[in-house]
Amino acid sequence: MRRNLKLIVCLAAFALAGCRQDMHNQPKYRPLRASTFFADGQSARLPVANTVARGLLREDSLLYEGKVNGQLADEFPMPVTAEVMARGQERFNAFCSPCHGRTGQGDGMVVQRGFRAPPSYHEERLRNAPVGYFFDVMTHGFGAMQDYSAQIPVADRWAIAAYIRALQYSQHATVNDVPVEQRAELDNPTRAPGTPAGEPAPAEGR
Amino acid sequence: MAEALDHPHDPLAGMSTDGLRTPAVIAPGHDFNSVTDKIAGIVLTKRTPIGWFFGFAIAFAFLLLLNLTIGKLLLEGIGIWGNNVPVGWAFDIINFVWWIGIGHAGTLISAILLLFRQQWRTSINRFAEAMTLFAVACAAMFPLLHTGRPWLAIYWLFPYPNSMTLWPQFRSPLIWDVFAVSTYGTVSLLFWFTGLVPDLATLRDRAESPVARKIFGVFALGWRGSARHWHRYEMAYLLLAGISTPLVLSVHTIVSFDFAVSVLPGWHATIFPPYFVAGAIYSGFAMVMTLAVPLRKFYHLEDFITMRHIHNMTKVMLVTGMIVAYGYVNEAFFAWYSANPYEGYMMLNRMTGPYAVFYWSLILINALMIQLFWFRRVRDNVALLFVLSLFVNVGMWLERFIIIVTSLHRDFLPSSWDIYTPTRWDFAMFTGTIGLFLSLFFLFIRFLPALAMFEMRTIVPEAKLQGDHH
Amino acid sequence: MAHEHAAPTLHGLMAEFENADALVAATNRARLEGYRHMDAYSPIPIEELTEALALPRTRLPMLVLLGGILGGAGGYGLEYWSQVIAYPLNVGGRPFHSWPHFIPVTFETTVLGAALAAFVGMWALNKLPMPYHPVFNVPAFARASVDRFFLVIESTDPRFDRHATQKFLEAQHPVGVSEVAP
Amino acid sequence: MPQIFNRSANVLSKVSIVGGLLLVGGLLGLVMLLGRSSYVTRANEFIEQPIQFSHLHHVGDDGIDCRYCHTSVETSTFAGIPPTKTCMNCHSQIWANSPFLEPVRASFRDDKPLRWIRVHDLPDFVYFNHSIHVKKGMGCESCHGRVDQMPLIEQANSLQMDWCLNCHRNPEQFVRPRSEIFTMGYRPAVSQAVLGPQLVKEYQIQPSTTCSTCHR
Repeated sequence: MRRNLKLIVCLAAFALAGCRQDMHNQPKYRPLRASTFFADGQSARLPVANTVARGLLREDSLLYEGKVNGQLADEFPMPVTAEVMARGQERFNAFCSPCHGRTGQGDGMVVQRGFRAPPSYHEERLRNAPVGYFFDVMTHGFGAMQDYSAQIPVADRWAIAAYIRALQYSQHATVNDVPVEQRAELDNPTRAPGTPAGEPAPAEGR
Repeated sequence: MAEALDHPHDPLAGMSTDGLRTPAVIAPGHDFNSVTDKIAGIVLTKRTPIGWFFGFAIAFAFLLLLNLTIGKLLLEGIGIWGNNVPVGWAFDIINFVWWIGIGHAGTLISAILLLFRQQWRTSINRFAEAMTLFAVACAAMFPLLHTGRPWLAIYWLFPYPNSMTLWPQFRSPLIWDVFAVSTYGTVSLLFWFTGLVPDLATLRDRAESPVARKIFGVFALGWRGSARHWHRYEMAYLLLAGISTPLVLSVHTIVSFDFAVSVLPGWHATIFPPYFVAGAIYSGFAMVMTLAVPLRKFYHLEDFITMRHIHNMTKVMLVTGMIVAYGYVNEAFFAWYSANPYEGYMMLNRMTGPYAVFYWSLILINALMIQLFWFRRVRDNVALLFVLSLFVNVGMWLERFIIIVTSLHRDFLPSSWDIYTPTRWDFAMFTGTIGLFLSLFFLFIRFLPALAMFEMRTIVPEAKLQGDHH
Repeated sequence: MAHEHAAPTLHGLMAEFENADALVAATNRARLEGYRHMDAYSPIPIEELTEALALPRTRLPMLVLLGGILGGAGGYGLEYWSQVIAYPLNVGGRPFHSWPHFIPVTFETTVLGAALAAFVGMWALNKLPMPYHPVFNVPAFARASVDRFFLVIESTDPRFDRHATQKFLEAQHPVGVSEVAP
Repeated sequence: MPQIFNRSANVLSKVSIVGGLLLVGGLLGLVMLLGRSSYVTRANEFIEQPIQFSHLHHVGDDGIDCRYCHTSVETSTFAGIPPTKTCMNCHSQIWANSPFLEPVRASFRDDKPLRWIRVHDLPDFVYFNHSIHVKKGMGCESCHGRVDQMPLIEQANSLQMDWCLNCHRNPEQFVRPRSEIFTMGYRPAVSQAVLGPQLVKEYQIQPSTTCSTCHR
């Protein structure tokens, strides 16, 4: 029996030798692979403090901070096109709707699970807030809301801001917001509802 | 076989009549019983000769060295060998080609000489075939082990539906090699076993120990010497010989393609296939001689392995050796005639470079030394022939070394030139396979009839039919 | 086989001869006598027995041809299928169906197929392995693989008659005649 | 000479030859099956993580989009494992005192990353890029399975080469509209046989099967 055991152990050692995966796990860094070299164990390194990569000085205060002359801006740094609106909708649904809900009422799934309810976009204060305000909240957080600067790139934040505006219009628009020459279409719509318009959004576009 | 019966007028058949000049293929005075007694006695004796144990112990020690080397190789990888850029192929392919070449003599003797109705094949074919099998086993170790982890390399060696849906690259000569060598090994084994069956039946019927009788009985397949069986058996044996003949020529041809198909000075030559095949037969006969001389001396088989066999083997070595020498001349001639500077440099480097001493050694052995075989006095001196055959083995090994190393170590780019130095593990692996070869051979001569008994019976006078039954 | 019905008490009668000449002569005479179910046993192949026993031509060469064709077609088919259909890979701009490269392997598989057919076919046609056979019941038969020659006339032969056949065999100058138990 | 073998040895010998061949063939077949089994591929196997994160809960119950956490999946080779801060976006308030989530809070407090164990671990000699697959209409589900139904994440497919090739050779069987990439439990509106070839044409899907596509 003992001899058998020895034999089995030897065979198992051979079988395991066959499982060595040198080529599968090569001594190189892939994203998020741990490092034994650096003290903090991270293979991906942060740039030295206060260094700025070429072209990334972020001088455009409207684009990067949502401010013009230190005041929250009420304009977009880019033309608001149908693609931007579609992108904004998609990103809003991915990143904002868990709390704010798909309609912006502030009743998302996470809120239903117990997160503090955010204000509805459709209340007076937020309808009158400049778009730069929404950008600023996404970038820096507000109240219980953490900042999303790491999760959402700058351009997408502006697209979401544009979509938030559209959400607000969806609940509070008047006939006066529609350009005169398109008002006739309201009574006999030629497009299916929900299809984005082929033109810039009426109010905030530049 | 039954040539003696088929062709009573065959000048080579049966007893020699011209006495001194041409020794007989079997000494006079033997009959069925004496032949069977002598050969079966080696296997069935209860007393194993002490010399056998001595030889086997040495061979087995080298076999253990091989095991050690393989263990080390599998644990650490082929970095323990001396192969490195630019000599990426070294001992592994040198030894592979050397062993495969040696293996060629067995099939040549058993198949081609059978087709040519050469009766002198009868007493050397069995152990020459065994030698082939063992040499192929040794040869196969090198390409398998040079992959480092052979069990992971199966998918490019053999076609099977694997989890990568990958198939071997059939445009590569290395895959041709896999098919050639595995087919060669398989067919040689079938041929050898087929020849063994009637002899195993004899051993079954003569063995005294019940265990031996059972074991021989299992492998004898219940052979009972029925005329109906012999009828098909003879046909199968002849067909296998006919099939093996082109096979044996194809194997070393394909091995030579490993080199000839590449575009490297010293390798890319049309002379390679015939040159390699001749070299294989040459080295194979040298190895048969190396084995036959001590075998006949130790077991007193001079009656069966006669001077006729020794002479004929020497003559085959002389002829094939001269073809090889022609190959050397041819390589040098084309290096000059092609006016290709790389070819020219390759030849110059062989003759005067760092490995020149090996080059001139092999020329000395394979081109000049074999000229001694012209002399009858040399051919009669068995001890000398044994030594010369050892030299031929060395010479053919050096030939492969020169072909492989001198062509690789001077790359097209002088910046990558280097000198190849084998490591101790290279030598351990090489001598280890010699240990494996000899261990298997010792076991073979102890436990199986080293000479084909039923074929030996066909050449004694008793086998001749007297009456005309037609 | 007839064995099933009759449950014979005898496989046949075996005559032992000292040399091949006697065996061939006896076999020839047995055939002329009209015996058909018989077999000769010898330690060496004897070509004359083929005629004496009126053995038909063996089908083995046909099998070997078939094996070779199957092997070759299989080898080439495998190469074509794997290199052209299953996983076509561009290697140095060669065509997928680069047939000259496929020849060596095709040749080897042809040889392998033919050799396997010869090997397997020969043993199968001979109905071997058959470790048990009635002839082994006769003690003297141990020399059939060394130096003695045997002729067995089997009891299934229509002309087989225990006494007449024994008389016939004894007339052929054998060393001895014995019964073969089934 | 007495018989060495019993009469039954005749049948036995033939049976053992056939049986031996079948046995060897069967064993080889078993080894090949073993090579594709989840024992080797590690498919459908739970892996112990520092936190037993449930995709079933976050994706299935809460409906959180894949990209909320795996933010770089559309733009990079790597889909991205979220930093602890992403967890804290919600768990600063939800389950904020749960002992179960203490490792997350500790990680956030001490600025020490959580050490997740890789589940979909391709060999290092394979190059794989998430962004091109997302761009060309490959749904997450096609490779990762119904993540919304996995309490603990597991490898849903073998990730062996023949599995990769199966799609690279027949992308039309797996492609879906770009709007449905992150949908779990996607069913094509029209038959895949019609939609697939259309999308392959529209998205200009030309998957290569040359070696260097993946082994670069």
